[in-house]
Amino acid sequence: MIKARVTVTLKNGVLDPQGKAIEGALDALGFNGVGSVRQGKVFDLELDTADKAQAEIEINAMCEKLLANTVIENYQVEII
Amino acid sequence: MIKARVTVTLKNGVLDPQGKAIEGALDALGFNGVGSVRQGKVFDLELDTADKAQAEIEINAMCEKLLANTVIENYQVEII
Amino acid sequence: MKSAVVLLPGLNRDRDMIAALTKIGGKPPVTVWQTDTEIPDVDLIVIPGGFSYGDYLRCGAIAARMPVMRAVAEKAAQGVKVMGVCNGFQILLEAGLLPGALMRNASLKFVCREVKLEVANAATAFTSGYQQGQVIRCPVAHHDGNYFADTDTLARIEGNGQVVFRYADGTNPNGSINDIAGIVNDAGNVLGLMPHPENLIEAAHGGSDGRALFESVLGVAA
Amino acid sequence: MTISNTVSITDELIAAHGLKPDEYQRILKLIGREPTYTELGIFSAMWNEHCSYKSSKKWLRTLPTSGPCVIQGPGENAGVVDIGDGQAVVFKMESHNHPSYIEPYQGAATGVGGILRDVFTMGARPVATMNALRFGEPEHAKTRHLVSGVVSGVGGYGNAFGVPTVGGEVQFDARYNDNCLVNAFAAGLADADAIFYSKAEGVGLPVVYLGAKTGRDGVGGATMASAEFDDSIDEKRPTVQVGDPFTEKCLLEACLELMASGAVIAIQDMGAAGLTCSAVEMGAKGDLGIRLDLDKVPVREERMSAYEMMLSESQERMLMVLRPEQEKEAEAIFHKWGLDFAIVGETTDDLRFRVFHQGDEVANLPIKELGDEAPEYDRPWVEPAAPAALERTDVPDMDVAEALVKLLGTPNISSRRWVWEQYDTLIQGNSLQLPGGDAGVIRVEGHATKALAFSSDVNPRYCEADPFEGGKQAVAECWRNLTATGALPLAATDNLNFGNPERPEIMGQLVHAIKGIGEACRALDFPIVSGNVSLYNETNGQGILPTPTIGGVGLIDDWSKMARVRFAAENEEIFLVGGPRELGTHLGQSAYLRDLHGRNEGPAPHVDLAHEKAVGDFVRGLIRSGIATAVHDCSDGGLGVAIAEMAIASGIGATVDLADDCDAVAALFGEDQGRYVVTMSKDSAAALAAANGVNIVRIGTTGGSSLKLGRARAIPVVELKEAHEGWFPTFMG
Ligand SMILES: Nc1ncnc2c1ncn2[C@@H]1O[C@H](COP(=O)(O)OP(=O)(O)O)[C@@H](O)[C@H]1O
Ligand SMILES: [Mg+2]
Repeated sequence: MIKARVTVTLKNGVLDPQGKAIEGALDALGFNGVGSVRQGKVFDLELDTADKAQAEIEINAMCEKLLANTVIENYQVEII
Repeated sequence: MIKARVTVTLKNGVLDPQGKAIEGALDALGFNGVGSVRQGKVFDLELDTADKAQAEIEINAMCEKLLANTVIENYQVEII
Repeated sequence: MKSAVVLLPGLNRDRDMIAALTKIGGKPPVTVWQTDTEIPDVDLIVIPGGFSYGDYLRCGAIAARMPVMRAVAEKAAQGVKVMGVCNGFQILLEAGLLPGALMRNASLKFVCREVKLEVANAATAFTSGYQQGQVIRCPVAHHDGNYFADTDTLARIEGNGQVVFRYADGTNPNGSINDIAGIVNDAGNVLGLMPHPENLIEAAHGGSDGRALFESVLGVAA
Repeated sequence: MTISNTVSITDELIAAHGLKPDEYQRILKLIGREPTYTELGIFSAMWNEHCSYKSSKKWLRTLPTSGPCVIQGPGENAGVVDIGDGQAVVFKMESHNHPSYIEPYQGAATGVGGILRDVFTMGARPVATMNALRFGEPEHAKTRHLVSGVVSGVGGYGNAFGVPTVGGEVQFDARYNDNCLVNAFAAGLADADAIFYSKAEGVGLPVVYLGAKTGRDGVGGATMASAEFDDSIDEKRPTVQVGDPFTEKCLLEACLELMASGAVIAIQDMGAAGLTCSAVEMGAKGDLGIRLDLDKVPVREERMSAYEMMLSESQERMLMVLRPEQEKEAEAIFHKWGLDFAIVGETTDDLRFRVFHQGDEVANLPIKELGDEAPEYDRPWVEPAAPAALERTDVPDMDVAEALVKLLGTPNISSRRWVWEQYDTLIQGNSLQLPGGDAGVIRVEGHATKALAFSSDVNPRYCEADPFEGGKQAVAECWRNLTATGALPLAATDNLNFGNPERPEIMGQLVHAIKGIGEACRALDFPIVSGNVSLYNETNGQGILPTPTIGGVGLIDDWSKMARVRFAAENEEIFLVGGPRELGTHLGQSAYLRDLHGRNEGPAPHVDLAHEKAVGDFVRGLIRSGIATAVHDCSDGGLGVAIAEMAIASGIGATVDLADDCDAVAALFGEDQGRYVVTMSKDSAAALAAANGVNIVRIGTTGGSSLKLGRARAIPVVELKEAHEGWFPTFMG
């Protein structure tokens, strides 16, 4: 079994309402000096295979097809 | 300026309807052999400080107070 | 005119939409299910609102990749009219049939209220029953209706008159860029909009400003 | 490797299951041996307050539960009431208080999910929900967090499921600081001859598990719901359940499809103490035994023990008894909707509840006795002390214009728009009156003129001052709110939220509130058809305000004649119907005294039920005959607030004439019961005939852009509106 973590983040320049709201909230809670917050997603996957290289190819395909919206998001795959 | 990434994941045993739906969708798209998917969040922060140790303390406090729902989530802080 | 409504698990304004199409068009639409690979011969395909697949991952993301959406894309390419409302709009974006993306509302909250819409382009198959620039009432009910497109895309759709509805009179409920509430594709046969015209079509709804949209696209006289 | 199902039964373990020593003795006597660990869990679930109603049963039996329109009273998943034309409305209210305090979003969400399931389990498609919420004082450190989480949780679930929220309540009081209340109501429509029940019938039939997989969610949850909070609350956290409205929506569609196929003999949703309660109830009601094979239960976590499976409160699950010949058809429907379907047992004729896991019998209990022999207590109670009388001279006077503007902007009277705009109030396309009026109204789909009205009410401050009058008042106010739309109130559900019943003064509140509710329901022909009791709502010995929430349903024959709160036009006559000659008198426990002067004093207002009925019937007649053009009852804040709300809703002002010698504060802010503000055209007013014994006073005229109360300054309607709409958004930031 292979475990992997996919991290999906918004592309630069794409508006991030959640990040903005968190900035505001942190400030209101007294955490000053937070320059910027951007929110993204992680997916922890378990794959029934032992072939790392193959797994990586598969996961990249999953990102392209489903996990990320490549119009607005970037992704990054890490086999753990 | 310090950059940090906070990763928030669901505690073990807490139901993850999103993860489950994604498992189903991956399967429907022909990605077989995906044992499990758990979805979490990442926050990329920029802090106006140079003090790493201090930043880490601050970010942990942010997690406890806002970024993570510690009733059902774990978090992990990484200074980049 | 024949219409079809796409059914996907988690959609929940399907009954509202079917009622509107039936009441205004005079006959009920056919329905197609997520696994159907073919869509009957119709003039209009509607994807209603709701929370397909729970809106998990991203709104509309999973739905957009179901077999029925491939069939919808083929029909759209043939020029059949396609309309996505709310979740249907999100699905059309995720399926690449419309440009841009819908992000979480700026307030981060679900919002259900009546807004004002300006008909920004009355020359489409969907809006011919309205006057150019007419301001109508329409309810919204969504969590992710904050339209976003990169600068080039935005310039293009604005330049082409692809923006069909805009929130008017300061009623933008979600932070949408340029107050965009609904857009069509390049060819003008695919419409996506966040507001719910199907919930404002009769006296019981307290108004019928949404009717003209259905009358236009179904080709029935007002 | 097998999973251990054996744990030795110690006194500590028994206590940790919330079982008292004498209750444990009762178990020993009943089964004649020491229970297994799984059996102990089963008993703790079946015998806790939440499932057994052991402290309240004696008193609940005194409530009126039948009537000409009642098809099914308490005892099933929800009450069923005939609305004519072969249709029935199915409804219930239930609390999710403790879970919402621990995790507000998921607690509230799963509360909504649970009540929706109760309704569609009976074969009804949900058509309306309400939510009655009570939070600590606004200044309390946790309040905002709770409000924000609970409201988004209620919306998150209901909006995705696809049912309109048509009403509710939000109140703040320091007595809920450590114990918020989340009471969720749901109603559905069904054909009166196609209601489904939990009673199993037939031996050797498959018991089928449907819906989501079982995890460790909420193991011990039902026990928690009945345990008093203390400072060790953190340790109870991992029992949080997560809701999945998507699965529930699929479950709804699959269940309704399956029911239509004729395959369902009995159905029961898995709520508190999931598999245990549902299986026992299906068997016991049908005089049958049930045999479960836990190896067949769909699980989503590894190595789950029998104990955990029997007590899991994973959401979105159902148990059914099916006709064996339609098994395949049923399975196909569930797979179409992406849901689990597993045969996990069968009905037997031995009246035993037998549970097998890994080949071992982990429980073998007498099924009837599990429910029937649950302890029942006649807990000691004391008569509540009556509050001291309040002299008029002891109530501070104030400029009434200033008082009104202030009152409209207080936490408890201001508009709840911030809340209800986060709820989908329009979905299904049948909403005729949205939140903000006296009752939410939806039309009955498929019928040209019929509509249903819904309201949820209680004034906990009145209940604290006088539980009996407060109980009556909650029923009367609910009945009045329905009436104010023109609806004929049909029946109600009650959600009794109280502190620790082992304290005689709390038990006294419960007993008196139930007596008051019963008396009012009898007088108003408003039977209780379902309900829920939530006790032990206290923290470190401080109980909540006694809060018996009443959720009512009424029927409107012709919605085109329905009344609304907003003034219909300028230059109409305004009447106070059902008030005393002085318009208002009672300032004890009023919002005026409490929210403007910080004093919770005096007796609660008295409800004269005969008067209530006469006035309500008269007002309903005015509405139904088309004479009344706008109607609003007087509740918190009295006549002044009622008129202001009518002006705000319409943007039309009014002039209210007050006699020079009138006690304006009492007239405008007194909270006398059984009063309605009614407007009508001048012509109708001239022809208005007095009804037997109902006092009707002309108090003014609509029109203009300000509200003028006697000689006080004219208040622009926009100023009223700003005060009313401003508080909530400002508070939530
Ligand atoms: N949590 C809520 N959800 C939806 N509607 C609500 C909620 N709380 C209050 N409302 C609505 O706000 C209005 C005012 O509430 P309330 O003051 O309790 O009414 P009343 O005094 O008529 O009982 C009602 O229409 C009620 O349904
Ligand atoms: Mg009212």
